[in-house]
Amino acid sequence: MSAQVEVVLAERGVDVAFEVADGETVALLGPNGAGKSTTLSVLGGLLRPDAGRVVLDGEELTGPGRWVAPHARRTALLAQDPLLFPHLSVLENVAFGPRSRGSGRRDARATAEHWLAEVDAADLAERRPTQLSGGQAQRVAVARALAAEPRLLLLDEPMAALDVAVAPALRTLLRRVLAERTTVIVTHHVLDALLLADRVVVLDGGRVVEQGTTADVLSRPRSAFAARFAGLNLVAGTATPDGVRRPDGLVLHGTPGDPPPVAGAAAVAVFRPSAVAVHREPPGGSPRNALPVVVSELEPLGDLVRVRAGELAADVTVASVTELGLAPGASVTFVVKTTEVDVYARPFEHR
Amino acid sequence: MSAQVEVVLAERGVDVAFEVADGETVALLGPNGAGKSTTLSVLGGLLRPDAGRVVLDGEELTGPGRWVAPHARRTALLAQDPLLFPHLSVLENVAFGPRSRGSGRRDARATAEHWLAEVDAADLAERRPTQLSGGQAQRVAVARALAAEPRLLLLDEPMAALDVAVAPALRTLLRRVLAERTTVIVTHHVLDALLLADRVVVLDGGRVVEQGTTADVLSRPRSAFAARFAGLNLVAGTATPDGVRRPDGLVLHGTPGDPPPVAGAAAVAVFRPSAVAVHREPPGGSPRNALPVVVSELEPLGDLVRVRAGELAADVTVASVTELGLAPGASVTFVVKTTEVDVYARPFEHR
Amino acid sequence: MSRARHVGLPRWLFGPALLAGAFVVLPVASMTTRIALGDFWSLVTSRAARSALVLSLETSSASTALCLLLGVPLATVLARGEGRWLGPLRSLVLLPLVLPPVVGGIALLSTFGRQGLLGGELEALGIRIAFTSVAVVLAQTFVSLPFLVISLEGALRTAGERYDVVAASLGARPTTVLRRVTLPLVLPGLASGAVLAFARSLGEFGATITFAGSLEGTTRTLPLLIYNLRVTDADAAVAMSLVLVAVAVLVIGLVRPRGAL
Amino acid sequence: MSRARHVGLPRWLFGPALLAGAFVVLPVASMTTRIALGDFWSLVTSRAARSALVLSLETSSASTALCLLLGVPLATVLARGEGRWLGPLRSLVLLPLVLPPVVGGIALLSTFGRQGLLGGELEALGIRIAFTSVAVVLAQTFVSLPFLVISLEGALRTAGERYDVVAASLGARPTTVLRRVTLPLVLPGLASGAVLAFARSLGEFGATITFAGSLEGTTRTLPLLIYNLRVTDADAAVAMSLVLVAVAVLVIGLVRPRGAL
Amino acid sequence: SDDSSGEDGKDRERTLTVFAAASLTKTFEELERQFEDAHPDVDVKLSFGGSSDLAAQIAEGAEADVFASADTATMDTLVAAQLTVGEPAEFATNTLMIAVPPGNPAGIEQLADLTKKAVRLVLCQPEVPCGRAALQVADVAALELTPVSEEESVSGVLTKVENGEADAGLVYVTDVAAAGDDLEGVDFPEAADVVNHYPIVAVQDAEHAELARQWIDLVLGKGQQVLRKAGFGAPTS
Ligand SMILES: Nc1ncnc2c1ncn2[C@@H]1O[C@H](COP(=O)(O)OP(=O)(O)OP(=O)(O)O)[C@@H](O)[C@H]1O
Ligand SMILES: Nc1ncnc2c1ncn2[C@@H]1O[C@H](COP(=O)(O)OP(=O)(O)OP(=O)(O)O)[C@@H](O)[C@H]1O
Ligand SMILES: [Mg+2]
Ligand SMILES: [Mg+2]
Repeated sequence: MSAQVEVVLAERGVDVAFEVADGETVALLGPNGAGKSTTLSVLGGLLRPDAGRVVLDGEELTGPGRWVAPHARRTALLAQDPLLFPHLSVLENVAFGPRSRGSGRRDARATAEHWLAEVDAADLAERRPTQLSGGQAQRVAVARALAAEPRLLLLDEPMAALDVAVAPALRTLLRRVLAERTTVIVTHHVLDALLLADRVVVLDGGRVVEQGTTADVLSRPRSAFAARFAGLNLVAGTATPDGVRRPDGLVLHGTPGDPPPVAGAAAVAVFRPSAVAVHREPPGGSPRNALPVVVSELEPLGDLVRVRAGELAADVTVASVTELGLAPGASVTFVVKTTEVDVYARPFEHR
Repeated sequence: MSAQVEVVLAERGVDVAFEVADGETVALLGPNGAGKSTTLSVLGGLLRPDAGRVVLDGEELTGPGRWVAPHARRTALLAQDPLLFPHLSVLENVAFGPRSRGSGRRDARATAEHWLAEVDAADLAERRPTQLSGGQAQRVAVARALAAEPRLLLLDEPMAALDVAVAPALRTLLRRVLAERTTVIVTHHVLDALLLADRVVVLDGGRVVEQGTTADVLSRPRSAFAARFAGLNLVAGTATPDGVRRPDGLVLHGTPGDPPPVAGAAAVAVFRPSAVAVHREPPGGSPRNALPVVVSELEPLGDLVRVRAGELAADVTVASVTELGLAPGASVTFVVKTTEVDVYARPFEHR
Repeated sequence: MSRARHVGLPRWLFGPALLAGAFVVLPVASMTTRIALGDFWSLVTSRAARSALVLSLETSSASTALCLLLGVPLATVLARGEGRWLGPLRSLVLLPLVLPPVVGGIALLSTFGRQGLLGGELEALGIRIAFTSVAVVLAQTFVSLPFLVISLEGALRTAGERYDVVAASLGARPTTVLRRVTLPLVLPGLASGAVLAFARSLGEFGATITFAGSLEGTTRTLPLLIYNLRVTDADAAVAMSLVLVAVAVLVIGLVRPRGAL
Repeated sequence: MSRARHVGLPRWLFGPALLAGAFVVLPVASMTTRIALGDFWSLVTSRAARSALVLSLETSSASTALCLLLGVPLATVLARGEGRWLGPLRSLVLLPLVLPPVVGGIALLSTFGRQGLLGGELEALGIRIAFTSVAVVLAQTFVSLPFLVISLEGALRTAGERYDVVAASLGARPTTVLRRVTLPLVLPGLASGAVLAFARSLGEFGATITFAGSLEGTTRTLPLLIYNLRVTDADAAVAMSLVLVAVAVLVIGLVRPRGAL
Repeated sequence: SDDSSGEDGKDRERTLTVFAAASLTKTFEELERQFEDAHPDVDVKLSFGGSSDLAAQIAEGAEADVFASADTATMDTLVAAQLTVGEPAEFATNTLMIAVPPGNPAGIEQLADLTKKAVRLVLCQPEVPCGRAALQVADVAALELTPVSEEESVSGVLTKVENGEADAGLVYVTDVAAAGDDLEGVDFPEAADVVNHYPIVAVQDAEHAELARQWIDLVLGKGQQVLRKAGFGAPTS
């Protein structure tokens, strides 16, 4: 089931268009309020856009003068709020989709039991939703969406509220299930995008600012949000023959990536925090990039410490932190080798 | 404001007791349904326990024959569901706490504006809650709880639904704010616990299974959940003179930690995934620990790959993965040096 | 659940609440002090009383059923439907509430009566409504319908559409949504509405006597009997009213589901 | 918002909904065809009509206010309070609904009348209630109170206590919770209830004539005037009923807040 | 009842409150005009209703100056309760008549026609004066009347006949006269045997005993003409 999506909703400042190929899982990324949930609602037929169209496998579901009711779309939406039916038991909640699609009572029950077991909630089957904890409710909601066996599955932050033990298991389950399904998934976690999505679409301020295969976007992000999301540093500016010039004049030297930037056009320089060395004084001589910054935050990161300075980050050892006397407010220089910096043309402008 | 907490709620299988020192931030950790939210509800006076007591700064709030109404407790609870008042604007929502505590209209407004700015939601002030995205609502709910200026602040997953750009900022804010406040916070993210909490209390199945300073618990966990949460490997069994014997008979050799285990008593062996080497065949000779396992999952982890085998994990390079032909289902041996394994006595039994 | 949330009510609230309770209960109680218990039993068990009681229960049940049959769709359309014509319709549904019941009876006569709007058609079909028990049911339905519709519509609005939307997105067609989600969720409101309609039907007098007349066994319901008795024997009327009240409280107490109303 | 969610209603629902609408509207419409428009204006603008209309509006407004004053606390206690005595109280509040209004009037007389329960005390205080405009208001309040209480209680139950709990945990004392959270959230239900109470008061006849009598300018409200006219001039009675209906629809249309009811 | 009155009543210092049976509505309204013309400072207030309802209201303390009843039985209860001043005086009589819809579709010509199976007859319930009178007439004529409905008041009977819902009803002559073109009346001889007497009396505690007396005088004197025109019979005693 391939899908074409175009959504214009003036009131929410959303104007988005993208495609989903047959069997593909697309992750919608973006800051809070970017329009991710809005887009899913339009896909599911719960919101009528001002303009645009939704075409699923050639069939127009939403469009000028065309409107297919939600129940007739064979999409299933797991919304951000679990919204389990309070008057039905957990099992009946999960069986609701199969029943509605015409399954017999016994079949629906079997399907529901299967999916409940999959999300590790089989023992909750007879409870009422009010008797569930937040994470338990979230899991049941996931089971309910999966049990509906839709043509297009829409998942809005399915992993929110899950504990560290359940989250990997559910991720594994989703990975298995989504492999065969056409899915659009919203997430704020890089691991979910990496493991579940074939492609990502990055929204910001209601516009698509970047899209591509997951590996491409997360390793070579061209938008500030995607870089942040991937845990990479990103410096935006205009392309010079061998690097990127920031608006403040500072030039970051790097190696041109694909597509190669055209000098003078918008471009971004991307590098990993682990490639950044931290110095108290700007080092002289060698052809390296030196960025004067003020430390804003220190975050433990396993065996390392992530030193944040505004939008930029450097990963250093605990020993270096003590040695350099790093603390929020300290003025230091971030140094990165030219070979570690990739420079890309910026295809999308953040309008 | 110090707090003593004892909660017994038979219906939910919860029986929990812990203390919070003056100005301290305690993180409640535990799997879904462990009783975290339940405990917060009892602290906030929204739930009356079957037995137990809540004492805040010497004043009994809940106890046999004693009941202080929620509004008179000066606690503020940010629940798992934002539940913004739908009939009030965002600003009025945040000003609700100050107004209720007797502030004038103007003062309350100023306080509300301050906290809205702190959570980066100043531009949402005039909206209705129904016009917010999930993450925006969550931020406003955080501002509302903080604006109430409680003696004891209760936060249930305050960082859920936040995007990667806002989450660090809010974490920084909370860190600053919580430094002066007595707080109990529930979280499923290790970073929140590490950065915000002085101490952690780990719940599982309605019981306290472990507690201690954040550094202690996360570096030397004694419960399976805490180990998982900290990203560490944990093997439970009975103590031998120089290690831990698993129920299946396999012995893991290690160095005794503090408190040292008594031979024959319950003990745990803990080691980092990065200390684990992966071999296709069990290596002979040297005095190392070798655990035969079946790979269940591979997860990218920055430059490394985390190889999961059931409860255990090993971090290896991408090159090794290719070289060893690792894939889910492969039988391999996890090898870890004795010096990397810490053995602790297990103070709490998972009842 | 006994350990439910405890927000607590303002203390002063109990003052006016008690006053309100007293204002309703006191008159009924003080009325009872007027009658002698001796006559009470013979009165209440008389043939006329029994036949009126049975008729009242039968017709009220029938009219409640009819109210549900007509009112549930109407309330749903009013609460969930779209269209400019819904506003006026909503006001019009209130008509039977304001109309003095006797005038309501006249209105029914001018529609279903022999010379009424539909009278000719009905006559041709051999259907005679006036002076029959059917007329009683119609009169009761006419005055009771707004109660059901308004209670239910209010409940539907308060409940909102969130769960309906979820159900639809899981593939439930509108009828399924209505049957399995919308209505179960507003069960308390539906029950309140049905109880209100039943109570109003049980007490109905004006429209009934105007449209259906008053004949023992056929159209003389309990309120009509009470009115009959009032002229000659006020105490007897009061005694019968108490029977009416007792029956209502009993039926309502038995029928209403937990937590509803 | 025009782009609201569209779940869609089952098509067949419109059948019975339409039937229900017709069942209410048709009789009233067919009644109107009976009266000549010429007499209508002179009738409607007569002194008696105007004085009755003014009295009706005044007393109905007063009784709606009284219903709110007494009914809001009672409904809140019934919906949120705890205690075994609430069940019976809830049933008792329905009494005025089942009681034929005339009997309600008798009950009021036996409490507030000269020979009533409180008659002596009131007399001693120099207060005479029966057969004054105050009696009209009391009679209307007695019959209308259940409407407000039941609608509001239903709305309170449907809305639930979640937001009350949040407010309390933010430090709001019970009175503040009630004023700033509970009641604003059930505004649609409260408005429905008030409108129902007003409509019922406006149409009230039986209890009024029994407890307050029928004296022009003092106690003869529009329904009582209609009753009077019916003896001498049936068409005039119908014409006045239409005035009553028009007034009710108008007032309700103007008063009711958006989306409410 | 001195606190409020119609706009016309603003400059009238005294109020006379008259409680009268519903069947007297038209005639007493005419007499009100006459009385107020004669007494410019007096505002007459009329309250109509079922005789027994009005009597009950007076017993409960309603402030009436004069009470005019449609039957003697009701009046007797008031007298027995010592709420009246002096002896009630009879001021009118009334007899029954068969009321039929315009055109008399069922072709009723005499009392016996009412017993025909096809005729839908409505009566007042036996508990009220017109119902009692109907039973007496039936007794006199030795007929058994089987109504399809026993109405609570005359107006109930009138409504059903006017609407054509019923083919005939037994009501008072004056009611048929008042209904104008909406009804037709059919006389029958047996009616003369059952006469309804209308007594009037001043009520104790009357605020305006003098005015009350003047009203009663008007009804017994000049007012007789108005009553006669409306179809009432002359008093028998
Ligand atoms: N019902 C509504 N009416 C008007 N505006 C709305 C409504 N819901 C959301 N918005 C606005 O529309 C924009 C897009 O919201 P949306 O819910 O799609 O964001 P999102 O990308 O899902 O964010 P999050 O990550 O916080 O869930 C936001 O600016 C939001 O404030
Ligand atoms: N209202 C309720 N009635 C009965 N049982 C409940 C209720 N709410 C929760 N429970 C049960 O009580 C236990 C503790 O629930 P609680 O909400 O405290 O868990 P939690 O630790 O907050 O979990 P999560 O991480 O999923 O939010 C769970 O087993 C849950 O199913
Ligand atoms: Mg969202
Ligand atoms: Mg929880």
